[in-house]
Amino acid sequence: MTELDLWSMLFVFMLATFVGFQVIQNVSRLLHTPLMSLTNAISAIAVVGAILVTGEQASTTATWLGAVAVAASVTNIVSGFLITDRMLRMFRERGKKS
Amino acid sequence: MTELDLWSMLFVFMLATFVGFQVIQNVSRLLHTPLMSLTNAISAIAVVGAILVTGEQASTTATWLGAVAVAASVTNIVSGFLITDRMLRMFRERGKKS
Amino acid sequence: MTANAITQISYLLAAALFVMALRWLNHPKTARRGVLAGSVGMLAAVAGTLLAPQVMNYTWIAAAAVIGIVIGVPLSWVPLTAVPQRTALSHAFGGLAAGLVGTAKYLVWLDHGELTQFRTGVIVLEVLLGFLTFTGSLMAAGKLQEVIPTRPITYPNQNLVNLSLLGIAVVAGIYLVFDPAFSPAFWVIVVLSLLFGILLIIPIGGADMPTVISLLNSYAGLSAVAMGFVLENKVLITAGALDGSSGFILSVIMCRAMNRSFTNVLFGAFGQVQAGQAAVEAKTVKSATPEDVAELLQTADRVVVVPGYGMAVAQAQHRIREIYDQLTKRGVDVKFAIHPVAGRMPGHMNVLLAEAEIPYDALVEMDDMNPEMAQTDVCLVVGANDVVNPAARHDKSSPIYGMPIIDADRARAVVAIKRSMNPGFAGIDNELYYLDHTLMAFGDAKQVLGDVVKALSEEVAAIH
Amino acid sequence: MTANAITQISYLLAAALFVMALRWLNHPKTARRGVLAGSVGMLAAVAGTLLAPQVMNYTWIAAAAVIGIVIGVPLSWVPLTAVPQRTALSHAFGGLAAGLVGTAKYLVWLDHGELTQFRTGVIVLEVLLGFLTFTGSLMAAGKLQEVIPTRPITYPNQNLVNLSLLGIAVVAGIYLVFDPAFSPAFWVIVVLSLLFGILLIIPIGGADMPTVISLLNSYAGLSAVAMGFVLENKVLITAGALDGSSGFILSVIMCRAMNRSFTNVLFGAFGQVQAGQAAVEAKTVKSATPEDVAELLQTADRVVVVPGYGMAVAQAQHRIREIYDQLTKRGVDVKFAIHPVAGRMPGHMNVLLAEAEIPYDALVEMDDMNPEMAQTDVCLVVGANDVVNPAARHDKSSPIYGMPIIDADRARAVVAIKRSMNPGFAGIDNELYYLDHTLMAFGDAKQVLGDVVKALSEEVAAIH
Ligand SMILES: NC(=O)c1ccc[n+]([C@@H]2O[C@H](COP(=O)([O-])OP(=O)(O)OC[C@H]3O[C@@H](n4cnc5c(N)ncnc54)[C@H](OP(=O)(O)O)[C@@H]3O)[C@@H](O)[C@H]2O)c1
Ligand SMILES: NC(=O)c1ccc[n+]([C@@H]2O[C@H](COP(=O)([O-])OP(=O)(O)OC[C@H]3O[C@@H](n4cnc5c(N)ncnc54)[C@H](OP(=O)(O)O)[C@@H]3O)[C@@H](O)[C@H]2O)c1
Repeated sequence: MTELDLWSMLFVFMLATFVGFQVIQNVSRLLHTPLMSLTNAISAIAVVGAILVTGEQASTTATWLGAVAVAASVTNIVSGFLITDRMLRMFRERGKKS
Repeated sequence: MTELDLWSMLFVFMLATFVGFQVIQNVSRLLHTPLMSLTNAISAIAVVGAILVTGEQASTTATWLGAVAVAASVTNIVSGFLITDRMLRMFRERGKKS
Repeated sequence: MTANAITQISYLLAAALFVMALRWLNHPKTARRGVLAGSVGMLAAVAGTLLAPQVMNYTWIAAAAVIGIVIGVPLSWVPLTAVPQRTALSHAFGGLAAGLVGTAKYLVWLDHGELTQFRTGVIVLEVLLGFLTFTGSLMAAGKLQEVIPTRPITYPNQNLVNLSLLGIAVVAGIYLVFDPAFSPAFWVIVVLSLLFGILLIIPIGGADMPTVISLLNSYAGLSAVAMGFVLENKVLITAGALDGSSGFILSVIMCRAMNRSFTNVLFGAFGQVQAGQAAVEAKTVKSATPEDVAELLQTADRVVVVPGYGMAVAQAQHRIREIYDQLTKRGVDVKFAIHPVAGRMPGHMNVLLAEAEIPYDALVEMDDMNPEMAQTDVCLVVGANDVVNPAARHDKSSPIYGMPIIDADRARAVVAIKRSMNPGFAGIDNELYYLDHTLMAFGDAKQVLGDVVKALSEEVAAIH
Repeated sequence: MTANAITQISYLLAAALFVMALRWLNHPKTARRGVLAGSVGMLAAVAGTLLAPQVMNYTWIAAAAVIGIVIGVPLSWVPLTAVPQRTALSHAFGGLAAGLVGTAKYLVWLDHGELTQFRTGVIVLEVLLGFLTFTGSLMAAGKLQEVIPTRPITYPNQNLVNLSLLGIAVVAGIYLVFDPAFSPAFWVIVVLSLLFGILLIIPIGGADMPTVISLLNSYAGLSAVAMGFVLENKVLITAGALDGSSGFILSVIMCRAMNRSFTNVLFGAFGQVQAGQAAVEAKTVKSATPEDVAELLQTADRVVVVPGYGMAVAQAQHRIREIYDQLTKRGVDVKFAIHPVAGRMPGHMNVLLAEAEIPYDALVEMDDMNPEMAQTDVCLVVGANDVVNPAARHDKSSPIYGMPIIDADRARAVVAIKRSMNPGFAGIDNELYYLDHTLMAFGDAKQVLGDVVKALSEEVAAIH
């Protein structure tokens, strides 16, 4: 990989971490449990890597490992988003008063 | 420039913009004037480009243009940071009460 | 070129949508939009990847995806009490995926002789974090599900052993960077990180698992970041960093609210203290019947309910909802005081109460509620213990001294519902129960509250 | 390699420090640390760049830097009233730098035949934004310094002319992307953007300049971003993006607080309205002497001071400070209500009052102060007008209707200090001055307040 690209990746990492800290600190305390399951689903972005490895079919072992990784990630994606939404649907605002 | 690098630059831009919006929204209203002069000084980072162009000495014109750019940016850096600090030195907290 | 461009655009879009998803979680009103944004982003990223030129065969992918869906959908139906386990489990999956991809990449590049030092270095990181998270999270899930003994399993100079294992793995890693082709070193790392994940968790008490899974959450994020460096993929780095910071911040919040340090959580074998201190000296408490409680509640103007872990265990939130309705019908002002670490995971109480359809604007954070406690007629403590233990305010010798608490004791009258005089998570006695203006209603929270509701409704019946 | 690595690390460090610098501006306590972080970051970036292999000769750079310092240091001594001009001026420099670097790069790559389409495209953007910002900011500075007529200079179908000019520039740019070597198109762009910058600003009233410079601020940022794309330099992109978002947010805040739209600011030729409406119908006002004011103030328990642009013009902040001291000495509770757009730039009032060493925790934001207005004995309005105009609350026909204001009229008594009955920035009459409980103290704010101070201190003398 080009030297230059290492540095741009470090930049992305640094900035993304800043964004992460700021964004998470603003998450309502009410929603910390949904937050856990949502970040969970998001970090299942690992599926991207898994797909690439599986799709390349460089070697049988690689493909196998990749396929398992795909299955694992997809599980996280599906369950993560579904359960988060399920939890959030329960949060209702009171009509009036208080 | 490598195709890939264009995309990493777009990533950096996108993330930096997010950071910017969040960070600026948290700046105390008290300090909006200093904020203007500080961001001013920071955007004088253009000096980096100016230095590169001047230092390369690819052609006389380029060097000249670069030199002027360096002068302009350095002006911003110096005056920007100095005046911001001057303003901020004035903000004092009250001993006690209220 | 164009294919690649599309892929890259989809990644850019996905990253932006992930950030927005988390931003929208800052308020329940916009939260569901956040989930939508997140899933759209994920779809975009997946679609973009499938279009990438490297991907030549889809059958395996499709098959694996189907399996994933088949496992994933039911996993999203778990009862809310099982959410911590589910979270731990999915960290395990995440770690596994990272580890496997890293391994696959290592093998492929090894064949093709494309292992640069940089690549090897980041692969080592990815594999280490990935597999460590995998076994560690499995352990955590096991303890939370109580299929594994929840008490800390300790043995002489445990930390020494663990650290030396980690040390060996690191050495192997460094060696591998200088001689990437020496695959034995790689397998050593794999095995050690799997082992290390287990050994790291077993000495930690089951009740500390929430903090642990938050930490594992950030490890999972970091392993995704490492994968991003391996595959030079920026959306992986971004999403991983978001996940990493989230896990980190949550565990910090928990530690702070329990006023304990990371090291204490990770190496303190805290659960033992619990076991140790469970003995309680005999002091006198006033106990009350559900009828007394009902009586007390409906004569009050302001009632504050403090839910705790016990409410979760008893699944008593729906009874609480009924009481809330009964009292508000009578014009009593009912609020809920939520402690940041009430229950066993951050936001635990909020989700349960929301499940019982209690409006979220009746849920008040500790810091906003405490000032109003003195003007409260009745504070109803439902299965909460440590989070209302006044010792945290004044008793320097107490293990929870300094932990911020809900000042239940400052209310005019306190009603505490629990099954016994047993201590809570921290394993210490709670003087709140012995105060003159405190009534204890012993029994399972669901049971007791059910009787209270009955008493209240009979009241109504009587009136008409 | 190593040299490049050092450069890259310095850039990474610089970017992180810039973010921290802005974060620390979230509280006056940490703000100065922010400046430190920013300057250290800048030093790191500069040092790193000087080490970069491309940089072969230092004499020119050194010479230029010296010149920059020689101009920059004095520029930082300007009186606070001139801060807007200075800001505009430095945007001009920033834009100039971006434009020149873009031009230089174009020429160099043209010689070496290294002009890719992408490079040309981003250079066009950089040059366009850069030079536009350059002349535009110069105009703005000129209007603020009043060396250029501040009234909007308009001529028939002006916007049409401007837009068509911009159109030509864009067309030229697009053409250039397809035929990068066709330099005439490049020069057309340069000239047009310089011209466009001027034409864009002259039709805008001087009083709108603060909003304009904030917008130019974000243009300057964007031009730095474009430069970053040209030079493939990520710290440029980051810093530029930070600057861009800051400028954008500030102008949005201003527009919202003035409750006007961008288009209205940019194409509304607002200043004219001002000229048009300056005529005031004759209603009766109660006027008061400084002595009356002094009397009123010291009999009060709670006094709220509402400073406005007039205080800045009169430089009356030090007198206000003396009154603040006198009254607090007497145990009167004195607060300052700060409107987000009081004065002529965001935070204008805060800086001036801070200059007079008034503690910043006595400065209260509009939204926090309004609820307390009804319990206020005396509201002292010093050279503020639009920001206390009740018409904004109820008079749908008023141009400022809907603009959030400080409810000075709700105080038990109001004292307004201004020189005449002339309107303020918005050019409209202010019914506040005609209320029964409003006293007008006519004259230059510094003058009047000086007399009030005298009266107050004589009081003290009299007592002893
Ligand atoms: N929220 C988090 O993220 C988190 C993470 C890690 C640790 N923690 C810790 O967990 C604790 C939370 O405090 P807490 O007050 O919510 O809970 P707690 O201190 O653990 O006390 C729970 C109480 O509920 C009672 N209980 C259990 N089952 C019950 C049932 N079926 N019916 C009625 N009562 C029942 C228990 O008393 P009986 O046995 O007598 O019924 C126990 O005293 C804190 O110490 C916190 O540090 C929290
Ligand atoms: N802050 C920003 O960022 C910003 C940006 C753009 C526009 N604006 C606009 O500026 C206005 C600010 O409102 P404002 O109430 O602060 O100011 P204003 O509405 O412009 O009124 C200023 C008043 O001060 C008086 N004055 C001028 N010189 C004086 C002196 N030497 N001594 C005493 N009084 C003097 C003037 O009356 P006399 O002539 O009778 O003395 C005038 O009525 C708003 O309309 C806002 O929208 C603000």
